[in-house]
Order: sequence, then C-alpha cells, then structure tokens
Amino acid sequence: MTNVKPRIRLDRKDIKKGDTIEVKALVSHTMESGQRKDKDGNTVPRKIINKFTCTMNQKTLFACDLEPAISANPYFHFKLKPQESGPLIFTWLDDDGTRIEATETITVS
Amino acid sequence: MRREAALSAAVIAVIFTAPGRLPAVAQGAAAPSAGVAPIAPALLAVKVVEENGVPGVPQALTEKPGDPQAGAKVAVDRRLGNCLGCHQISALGNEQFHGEVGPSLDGAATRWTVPQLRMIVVDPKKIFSDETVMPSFYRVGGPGRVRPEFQGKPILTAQQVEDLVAFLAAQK
Amino acid sequence: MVVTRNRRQLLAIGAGAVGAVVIGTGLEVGFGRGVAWAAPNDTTDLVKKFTGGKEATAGPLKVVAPEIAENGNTVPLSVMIEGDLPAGRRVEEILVLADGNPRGGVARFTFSAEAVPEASTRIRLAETQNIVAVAKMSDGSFLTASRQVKVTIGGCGG
Amino acid sequence: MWCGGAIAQDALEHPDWQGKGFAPNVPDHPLREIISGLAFRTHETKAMQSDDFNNPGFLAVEEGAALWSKVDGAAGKSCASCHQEAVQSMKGVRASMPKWDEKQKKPVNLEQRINICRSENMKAEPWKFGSPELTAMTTYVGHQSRGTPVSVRTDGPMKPWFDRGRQLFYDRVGQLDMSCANCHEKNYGKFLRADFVSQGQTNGFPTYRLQTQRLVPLHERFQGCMFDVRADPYKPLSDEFLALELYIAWRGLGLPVETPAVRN
Repeated sequence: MTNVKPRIRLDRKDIKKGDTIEVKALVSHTMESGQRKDKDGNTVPRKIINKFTCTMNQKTLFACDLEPAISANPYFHFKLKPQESGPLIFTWLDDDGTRIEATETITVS
Repeated sequence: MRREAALSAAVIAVIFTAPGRLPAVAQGAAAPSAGVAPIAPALLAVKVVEENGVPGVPQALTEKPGDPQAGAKVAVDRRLGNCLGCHQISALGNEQFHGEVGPSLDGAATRWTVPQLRMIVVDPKKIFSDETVMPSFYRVGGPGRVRPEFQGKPILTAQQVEDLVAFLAAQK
Repeated sequence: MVVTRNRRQLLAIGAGAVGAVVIGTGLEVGFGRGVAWAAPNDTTDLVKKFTGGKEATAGPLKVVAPEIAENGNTVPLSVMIEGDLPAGRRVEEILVLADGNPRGGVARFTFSAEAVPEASTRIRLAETQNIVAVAKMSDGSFLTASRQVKVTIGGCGG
Repeated sequence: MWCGGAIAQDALEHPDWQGKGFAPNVPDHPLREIISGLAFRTHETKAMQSDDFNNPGFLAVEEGAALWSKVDGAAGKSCASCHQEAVQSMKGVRASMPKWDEKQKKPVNLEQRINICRSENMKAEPWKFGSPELTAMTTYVGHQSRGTPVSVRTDGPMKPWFDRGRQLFYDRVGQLDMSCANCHEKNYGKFLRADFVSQGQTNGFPTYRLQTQRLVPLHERFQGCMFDVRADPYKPLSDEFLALELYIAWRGLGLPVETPAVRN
C-alpha cells in the first residue's frame, strides 16, 4: 500500500505548559519478520520498520526501537508533556533505508 | 449421555470394499442399490458388526496393539485426530484450550465398548447420524472437493486409529 | 473438575511471583534448572546486556496485556508506571521482551523528560509465554515486571 | 450435551454474544437470532474495531479514498469523475451486494462492480482479486455503507443463485467432511479449541484480521475455511462463491455493515 500516509492523532493541539497530549500513530507496513517461509519454502527476507521517533526542535521526545515481534501496521500510543510550541515530527525508518515522515504542529501556552 | 439414533435402516453386517487406495473423487452419496441403507461409500476395509443394535468394529485394524501414549498424541495433534478441537479430555489437562463442540471424552470407555469406540473413530456417522459434525477418520471418498494432497487417504492411518482407540479405551 | 495446569504454567506463575521481588530470581525459575520449558531464547542475555548485569527490582512498572490473546499475531500491549516514582527518578527507557518467541526482542521505548513513561503497541507472540519489561531509571537503577499471555490455539487442523 | 469446565476453557471467557442479535424478519430463516461476528470476539478486539483510529482497517479506507480520485485508464477518468463524493454516492451500495447485473446476466459483488466500472467506464485494467488496490477500494466503498442494514434481493433471477448458495452452505466438503453449517449454524457460540465460533456473517468484510494483519476480502475468507477442512477451495469471484456470498448475506439480513470490521 504505497499511497498510504501515516495516520497521526493528537487528542488536542493547544495546551498549557504541564498538560499532557495523547498521541496515536499508525503506519501501513507488513513488518516482514524474516522468519516466515513463502510457498516454495524460501525464507522471506526481513523488512521491518526498525525505528520510530517523535522529535521537536531536534530533541527526541519519544522513540521506539522495533523488532520483528511488532505486529504489521505498527501502532503506538504514548503521552507527551511538551514544554514548547512547534512542529512534532514523526519518523519511521525502514530496514531498506526508506524514511516516512509526518508532522503535527502544537501550541504550548 | 444419550446415544444418538443408531443406524438408519437395514442392519449393516459386513462392509467390504477394496483395501488400499481408492478412487480419489467422491463417488457421490447416491450409490446404494435398492433396499440397502445409504451408507457412506468407500469405507476402508473394516468389518462392522452390530451388537445390541449398535454397530462396532471388533477387529483391530492392525496386528500391532494400539499404544495409548501414542494415541494421546493423535488426540492432541491438530494435523491428526485434533480431538481437543471439539472435546474436553481431563487426561490431557496439560494441553491448553479444550473445545466444547462435542461431549467430554472423560469416561468414554464406560459408555462405549472398544468395538464401538473403534467404529466412532473410523466412521462416527454409523453410530450417531449423518448429521454429526465429527469427521470419519478412517474413510476415504464420500465428501467432495478433497484437496489433492489428501485425496484417497484417510485422516488417520490404521495404526493411528488403533493408538487412539487404545487411548480412548483408557478413559474410564 | 480438577484444574490441571502444566508445569510450564505453574513455573510461569512462579516466575511471576518471584519476579515480583528480583528479576534475576524470577528468570532463573523460568529458565534455569533444566526444566522442560520451550527452548529459552535470548531474553536473559538481552536483559543482562540492558542492565549491565545490575539487579532489576520490582516496583511501580506494569505490563498490561490480555490474559488470553485472541490471536498471537496482534496482541495489544502497554507498559507504564503505576503510582509515583521517588523524587528525582525518571524512566529513561523500557525494554520489552517475549521469552517464548524465536527471539526475545520486542521493543525498546525511549522517554525524554517531556514524555510520560507509558506506551502501547501491538505485538506478535508465537505461543503462550511471558512478556518481560525492564525499565532503566535516571539514577542508573532498573525496575522489572512481567505478565503471562496465553496464546490461543486454533480449532482447525488445516 | 457439552459441559463447560475450567479445564476446557483454560480461563477462556465466553464472549457475551447471547441476546446481541435480533430475530430474522423473514419466514423460514434457519437462525433464531441473527448476530454479527463482532459479538463473538473478545473485548480487546471489539475495542480495536470501535475506535476508528485504533482500527487498522482504516489504512485501507484512506488508501481507497486516495484511489477514488486518482485518474486511471484510457478514458482519463477517476471514480470521482462520475460518482463525485463517495460519502453520498456510495452510501448503501455495499449493503445490497451482491446485486443482479442485467448486462452480465448474473449477480455481481462489490469487487466485480468496481472492476466493471474500471474496464467499461474508465477503460482501465481491472484490478486483480486480492490486490491491495481492489481490497482498499472495496473497503472504502463498503465503508460508506457502515451502519446500513444488509438488504440483498434473492427473488427473480437471483433465486437460482440463492438456491445454489444455500446448497453450497450445507454441502459437506473436504477430507474433514464438513459444511459451513456444521460450524456456523450448528455450533456457533462454542469454543473450537480456542476459536470461538461465530455465525459466519459477512457484514464486516473486507475485514482486518488479527491473524494475517491485513484486510481480508470475503472470498479469501471462504477459501481459508474450505482449505482448513482440507477441501479444494473454489476460486475467488467464481460463480460458486458469488452464490455463497448472496446466500450468507441473506442469512444476515438486517445486520448493519461494519466495513472495515476487526476479526481474529
């Protein structure tokens, strides 16, 4: 599914300092584990998203290193307490070097 | 447990079909000649004997006696008997998740004789009814569209049937 | 009717209970003694590598997952801190492992000071096993928690 | 007949499916109560379906939405060129599928309808069954009927197809000698090992399956069931599966479309 944009949902985008934002992130990916065999008995090579990060102003707020034990279409739900306004940049890194990015801007007052 | 209706009509004394491999394609259900109960075609060579109105297979299918330990494995293995798919069996309490489609097999040997247990494994439709969901484990033919790799083969081998019967005979 | 549990389950329960004190002990109950456990994977080594051999203690870390997964390929999982951490201590990372998969690694979450130490995802479990979480604290100490998830067995033989 | 004991369930909880359906409002219906497959799933799975963000099936809804307005084929058209906004134009479409097609002289399902549109109106290559594109579009169009009760026609020229479908539903096939009815009519609401058997309703398809971790079209699910009873499955979009799809849709008359549902 090449047309699919990653899905991001923030429960709110305008917050006061000290407040918590809930973030959900979902991306379309088969997360081929490298342990599966195809019809002819050949091992299907591993191809997974191996890293997910959420950064702001060059600072990593939340990250996850993924192993093949993460289900296809990786889903994350986490909470941030951002101290400043700006774009939250979400990045998914594929084993093959492909980078998927999404941005959501928040305001902290 | 109530025994479901036994045989539909005429007493089946002996059913013999050619041993060994049978034609792969289903022969359809409409084979019986006039006056004979509609029995599933192409039963493997087993001798069915009715006792007190209930059919059974008194003669073991193999010379080697059944091994209840091996039979327990047949009951568990999802590619063999897969008995746990539908039945609860306390003797296999180490195995997770017992199905509940059929009755518990605890005490099976107190409800059925060994020939009857063998009959149930070989072709349960003879004892229950054609409606039973339980597969016939030692029969070929009958149902249609069998996947090529299973055509002409029963679900269990004769030895696996004997092992399973030995296991069931121990469920008292 | 007597509920018979297999050795593995009993041991797993034991591991959970003992693991509530010190993970070293908990894992030894699970992996040691040469018990008939499914081939131990690299979970123990991964924990050692993560902690540098330090002891991980029970604490407010919690693993949330269904007791029985409807399907092992998509199991909802959350790790979180329940209750308050001692002042000045913050969770920097949480390592998540599955001790019955071909390989133990599942995920490693990194939390900045601007993140709540809590995350959810969906994971693959090959069979009934324990999910083990180890949290690295800002003061260099480690917390641990585990949770057994039973993975269902399908009815059809195929 | 069966006794549910602790040993069998291994702490498996029976989902609370009873009373979650409704009585069929046609005579001679084989089910006392029509119940969506959702009622047979665990609360974690229900929760995944009930939140449109958590539900990974929405990845396909979004892909379908993108394809809807993508020009393809010699006619230089997209779906949107003729049908404008799917939210309005496709509402209810999925609920009445499969539907009689006068030109083809047979019923067609949603996948076939989409491909007929592609080849006839867009002059584009039909999508292959099971391709991400066809499944995504089927999901997207199907989703526009979410909440609409299933209401297939089974009279007139559909009648022989309906009868054929019913026959297929009760036909025992494969080495395991089983029919759809053996499980989904006689034994729903029971554990088959750890699989909790549903009525085999189709109102959620294409469905995101936890097992395959992707959207599964209905005919692929049919194939899976036949394969598991060691039968040689019919081909997707074959007349047999079309007839079966029609008949099972009728068994679920009145169930709201849930596309994309989440199932085990």
